[in-house]
Amino acid sequence: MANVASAPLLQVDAITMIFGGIVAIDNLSLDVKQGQILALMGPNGAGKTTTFHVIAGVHKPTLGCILFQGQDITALRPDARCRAGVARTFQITQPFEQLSVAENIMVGARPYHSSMAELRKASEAYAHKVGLGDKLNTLAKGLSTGQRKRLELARAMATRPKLLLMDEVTGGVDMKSIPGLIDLVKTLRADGLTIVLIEHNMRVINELADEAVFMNRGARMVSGTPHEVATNPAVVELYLGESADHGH
Amino acid sequence: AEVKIGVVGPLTGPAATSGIAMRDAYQFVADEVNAAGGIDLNGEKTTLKLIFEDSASRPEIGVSAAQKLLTRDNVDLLVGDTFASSVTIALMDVAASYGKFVMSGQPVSSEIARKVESDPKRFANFWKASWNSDAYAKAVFEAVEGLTAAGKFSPEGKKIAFVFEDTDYGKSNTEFAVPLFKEAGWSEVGHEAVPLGHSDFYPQLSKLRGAKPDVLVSIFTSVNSGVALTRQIKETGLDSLHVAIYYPLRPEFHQGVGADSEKMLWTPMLYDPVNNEKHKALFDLMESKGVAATGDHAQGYCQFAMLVDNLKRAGTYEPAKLSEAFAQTDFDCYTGRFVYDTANHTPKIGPEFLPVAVAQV
Amino acid sequence: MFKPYTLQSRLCIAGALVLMLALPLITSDPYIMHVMVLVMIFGIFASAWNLVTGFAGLKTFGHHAFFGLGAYGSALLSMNLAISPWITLWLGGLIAAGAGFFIGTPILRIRSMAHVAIVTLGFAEIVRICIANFSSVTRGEMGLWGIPQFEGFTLPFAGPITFSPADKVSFYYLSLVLLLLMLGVIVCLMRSKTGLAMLAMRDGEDAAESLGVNLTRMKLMVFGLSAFIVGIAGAFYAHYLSILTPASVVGLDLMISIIAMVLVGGLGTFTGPLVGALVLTVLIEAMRDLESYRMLGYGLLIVLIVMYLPKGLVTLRERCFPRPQE
Amino acid sequence: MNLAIFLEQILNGLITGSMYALIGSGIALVYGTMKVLNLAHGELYMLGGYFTFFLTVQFGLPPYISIPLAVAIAFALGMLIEKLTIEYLIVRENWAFTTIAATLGLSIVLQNAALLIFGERFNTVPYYVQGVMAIGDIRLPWQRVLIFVVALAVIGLFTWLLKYTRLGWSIRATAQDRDAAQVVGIPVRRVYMICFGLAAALGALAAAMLAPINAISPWAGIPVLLKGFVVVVLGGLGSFPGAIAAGLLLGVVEAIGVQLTSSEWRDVISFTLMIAVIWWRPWGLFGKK
Amino acid sequence: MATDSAKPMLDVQNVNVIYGNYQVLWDVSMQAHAGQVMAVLGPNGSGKSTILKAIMGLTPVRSGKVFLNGEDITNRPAHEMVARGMSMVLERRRLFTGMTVYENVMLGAYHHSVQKYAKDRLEWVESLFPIIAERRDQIAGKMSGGEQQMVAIARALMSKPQLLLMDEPYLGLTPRIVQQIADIIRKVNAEGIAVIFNEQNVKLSFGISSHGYLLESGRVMLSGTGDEMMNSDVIRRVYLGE
Ligand SMILES: Nc1ncnc2c1ncn2[C@@H]1O[C@H](COP(=O)(O)OP(=O)(O)OP(=O)(O)O)[C@@H](O)[C@H]1O
Ligand SMILES: Nc1ncnc2c1ncn2[C@@H]1O[C@H](COP(=O)(O)OP(=O)(O)OP(=O)(O)O)[C@@H](O)[C@H]1O
Ligand SMILES: CC(C)C[C@H](N)C(=O)O
Ligand SMILES: [Mg+2]
Ligand SMILES: [Mg+2]
Repeated sequence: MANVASAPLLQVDAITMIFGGIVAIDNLSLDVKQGQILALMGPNGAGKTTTFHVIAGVHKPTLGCILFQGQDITALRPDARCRAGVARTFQITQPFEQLSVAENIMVGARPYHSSMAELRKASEAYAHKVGLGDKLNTLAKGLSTGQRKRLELARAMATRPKLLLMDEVTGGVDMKSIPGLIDLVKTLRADGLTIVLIEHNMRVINELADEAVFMNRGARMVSGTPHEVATNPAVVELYLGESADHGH
Repeated sequence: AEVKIGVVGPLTGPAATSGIAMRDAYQFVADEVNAAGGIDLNGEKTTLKLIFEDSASRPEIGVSAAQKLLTRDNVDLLVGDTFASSVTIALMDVAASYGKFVMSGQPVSSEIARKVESDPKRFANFWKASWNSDAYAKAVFEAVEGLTAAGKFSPEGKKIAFVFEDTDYGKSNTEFAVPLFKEAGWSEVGHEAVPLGHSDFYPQLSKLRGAKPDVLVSIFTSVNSGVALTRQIKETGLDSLHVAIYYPLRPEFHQGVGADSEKMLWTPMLYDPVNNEKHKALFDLMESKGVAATGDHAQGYCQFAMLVDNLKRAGTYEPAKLSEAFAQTDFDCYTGRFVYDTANHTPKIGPEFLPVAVAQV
Repeated sequence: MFKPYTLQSRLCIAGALVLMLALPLITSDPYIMHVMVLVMIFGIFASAWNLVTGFAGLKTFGHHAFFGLGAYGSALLSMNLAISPWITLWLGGLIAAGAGFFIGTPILRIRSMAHVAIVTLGFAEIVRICIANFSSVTRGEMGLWGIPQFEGFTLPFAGPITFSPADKVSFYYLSLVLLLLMLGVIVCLMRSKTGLAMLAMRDGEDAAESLGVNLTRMKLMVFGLSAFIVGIAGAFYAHYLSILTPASVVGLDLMISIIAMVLVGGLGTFTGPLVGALVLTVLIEAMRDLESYRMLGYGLLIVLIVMYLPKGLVTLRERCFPRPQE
Repeated sequence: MNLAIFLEQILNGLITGSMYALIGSGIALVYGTMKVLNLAHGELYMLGGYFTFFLTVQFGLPPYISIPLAVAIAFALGMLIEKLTIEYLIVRENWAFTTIAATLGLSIVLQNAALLIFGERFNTVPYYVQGVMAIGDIRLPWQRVLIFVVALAVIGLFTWLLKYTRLGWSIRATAQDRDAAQVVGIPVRRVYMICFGLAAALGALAAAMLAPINAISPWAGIPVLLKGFVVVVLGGLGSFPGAIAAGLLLGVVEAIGVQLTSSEWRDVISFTLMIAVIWWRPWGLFGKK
Repeated sequence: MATDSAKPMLDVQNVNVIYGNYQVLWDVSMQAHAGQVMAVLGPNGSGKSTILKAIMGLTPVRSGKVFLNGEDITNRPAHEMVARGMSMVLERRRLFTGMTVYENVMLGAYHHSVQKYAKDRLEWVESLFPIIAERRDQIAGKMSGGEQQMVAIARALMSKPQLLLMDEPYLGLTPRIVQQIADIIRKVNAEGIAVIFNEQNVKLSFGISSHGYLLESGRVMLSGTGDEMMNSDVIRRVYLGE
């Protein structure tokens, strides 16, 4: 209501994605406003990750288009989208296994530093932020599950995006570190970053998200504040099961 | 005293059969000479010491080998390559810059002779021990003409086809033969180059059956291809006159084809211990020392014996003197008589020199 | 790879450099010089192959096509258009680079390693057959000879420098200069941000792309550059050996020995290809005395090195003096 | 070109193609399952040829005994080679390349060992079946028909084996994830050994069938390897039906290429075809994306 | 509840694991009894996955011993473990990504000693996870993260194990499925099967487990029953960061 004038940063306009016979996304539209944190929820196989793939350019949607900052980016390759300001993490982590943690992050931060020494320093700072400070020179193939998730986040952050897509970043991260990650995301938002996140951890969603969209079978089923979504009877039935308080 | 002779040839790789036979034949001659006390060089009784190096039929390996022989082993003269023309062309330059005498073995490429002619001063001390590639072409052409004249063969359409190995050897032979036949009013209806060692000729034969050549010339160094082609000609019932170049001189050929080689012509009839008494004598000679001689052995034997004879006559391995001796070579051996064409340092061919004979099975 | 050089590695590099520069003073035995020239030609070739395969992760088996194109290109230009070999050397590289872009395009779409290998191998076979078949220009398998030598010149202090088959020392220094030049290009590239992006592409194309690495541009660039370097090596080879045959410069044998060098030396390292080129070239020469057992021993050594030093000879040092984990 | 010749060329191509397919199938098996690009496959083929030659010609055994025997020896040899080399390499992290290097070294070793042991001569084996089949104008020796039949039968058998037997499942599972395969109880080391053995056996069988046509020498494996690779890639890696189809396709294209141009351009045609196919379908004709 | 507490089913004694020259586990010892559900807790990188892999035989043990039912199984190859009644859900799903869902699940009962259960078990896991029947012929690698996790768990259940090792079985699964899996663990546990699992969420862990171990930097910091653990300061400090 407030910012009618400002167009959304990201507009997902009626996309449909079909693999073989499987309809992974079914006519989904999303508007993500500048500075907003949107949570994408839904049961397994709902099409959340696929939505990310489509936004980031890994898959070209069967139908529909993606607008970023008012421009149609549907035809752009993933690398061009990254340069335009879209960064993402992978749910099934994809570190550069033969590179060290610091070097992994350096790949993301490349455009912003001219000297290698500066680049390295900046990257190390990101590693410290996500709690990988003691693993800087470890090859990424030796990272544990939780460490890989953190690396994904650090690498994406290092590209200094305008829009960050986080796919289950806290999955597998130990409980001790989750508050730190939540704070990190909050400071990112305070710096003006727009975020779309996929999470199964309600606590993280409740703390971070301004709005939640619940997907089922590729389509939007419920949306609203996280609380509204989490208390929706259909969501409880389909997603949360008996103990709606799971994760608190 | 001892004279060191470096020999570069293919001891590994697909041409190793010939390279190894050449090595054995050279060593055989050297042993013979040494057993007789050696030869007189520079006024001393001198024995021969052969040092063999592998070229694997590849120029850069051959050049390394020559380089090593010339500098490390400090050989007095060089023979190389014993088989591959391309290696010979490459090491001619190296050897020339060291001012040593060089002889090549079996390589036939006319490019070698051309190179000698292109810079006679530089290659004054290089001599070729085998004829040029055009020799076979002439032999084939004359044989076909001869048969026709004798009424044993009547080419109706005067059509000729070539199936040959896609190497210098196969190509240059074909290149020389085509104009000879064309001039005599023949037309070329098939020109099929196949990779080295190829053995499935059905597509080529099907095509040729459509073209109906009177004469089919096949040129391979790989016996494998020769055997396969000969057999498959029989199987598919192609009835052209088949003229084969080079490969039938390998014993494996006859083992492989058996009776399928009936009626075919082949050249060069370099070595035929069964029918040729001189060849038989050489075979027996080598057999007595446990070497089952093939055509490669025969060539190796005579080429090296010729070199030794020239050394003897020159009385030295000093390049200029030795070259003088080479220019005047008149050496009779089991395979023929070596007399040089001094313009291109190539031995002369013909019935009275080295015969490039054609035979019918 | 992106850390500053340590004192130790600086010393090693300086030592190796001094040794290479001084070698002809210690011995100018033409045979040793010749073998070293071959080592350096193959060293350049191997480093460039390592660039695409070890660093960029594009497993090509067809780089001998570029070697042959560089060699034939430079030789034919200098023979037919009477251009100085000093110039055609670079033109040969450019021809190869052009071909690199050409064959780089189809493999952009291919992600399977074996497919890239076979497509490039097929391309090299096509190049070889074409060179062999267009014999009116290339003289085919008969071999191209009569390739002009580099023109000599006079150096201020050293006096006249000439290039003929007997002047191995001048070829030695020339190839050393080329090697250092090409190696310098590769090292600078790999230690830069582009190099980092390239390694990222090797380890995961999707992730690299999501971090802004333009795969298309990167692949074409590295393919073209590597082809250029290999082309230069080929061109130098042509003027050095002054005989070319399709089988010897575009033959699979050549590619196989380069692959063996890189794998034995250490894939994805700077020194590996050089060490491999040195060791295998010298080894095959040193084993001449084994006569018919030579190739057997050579093959066996490759197998043993790979089995006991799976990351190549360059890891030998770490094997012997393990460093504590940081 | 008239229709009869055209048909005859297709027939020639099919038979050549079946040989390619048989050779390619061994490479496909090892690559498809172990992801090892076996550069020594040509030499396994070559050794298979020698085994056949010795058993058939030197010992005078009838082909129906000598061929299975040669194949069995090759199977054992393949397992031994795997046990001695690949087994150590494949558990290491950079195995994709070390195995290439090792098989490359092996191929040099085997070639030269064969040269030392068997000598450098070319050996041939007599046709296993005599006579020529004549249909109208077309004449084909029964030997070639036999090759065609054997190639199709063997590849059909292997397709079935991989898809439906326990061994097949375990081979495929091991290929995808070694740790996961172990966890479900697959003895991966043995699977690798069997796999390599089977590939060697396939190579030997190809050699045995082709020995009467392609002479056997220490270098017989080299040309075979290249064509085998092309077939494997064209057909989609690890896909047996793909290998058959690609082999046949390649054979036919080559034969028609020979008919239309001349033999010296034959390989250019087939490699261009291959590159075009891969450009168009990077995952091969029959492989999956 | 623990039967015959004198003889543990699984006995891990002073296990050390070293990767290259980085020591991951330091003298880790733990016991599990038949019918017990045991949780392995610890912050990221503390060695939870490593100890499970060491038990299964997927990671070489430098020193120390692992006994199963009194038998020394240290450094035995992993494939033998299936015959001994062990089964494992690997971390990060590790499916046969190029094979179909059906093939993946059936391979869980690959070993000849467990093949006889295959048919019954398949029906059972299909009833637990309907997606397995629905997507029988889909290539496993193309499923969503959570779907893959379900297949991985189903595969591990196929061999009717005595001892089930699960490395982060809940990763990426929706809360409802998590509860379902917790139910399954309870159910199989009631049949006398021991389960060792590794999960970040302590509450979830102790919802079903009787016993737990806390690892930190490769060392066992604490062990005890669920209640003891939940109330311990160490857990709060080290693990929950409270
Ligand atoms: N490449 C593909 N080919 C075929 N099917 C696919 C492919 N990618 C995804 N799917 C299917 O599309 C559906 C949506 O998958 P997606 O990964 O988007 O789910 P998700 O919401 O991220 O689930 P999860 O929470 O389990 O990660 C799933 O049923 C999946 O099997
Ligand atoms: N191959 C390897 N090389 C080097 N270090 C390794 C290797 N594998 C694991 N490590 C290190 O060992 C430590 C323990 O790893 P492990 O996977 O067991 O942790 P974890 O407790 O399962 O962590 P998570 O909760 O993140 O899954 C980590 O610090 C990791 O970096
Ligand atoms: C017939 C052979 C002796 C020819 C040899 N291959 C050459 O290069 O000339
Ligand atoms: Mg997902
Ligand atoms: Mg873990």
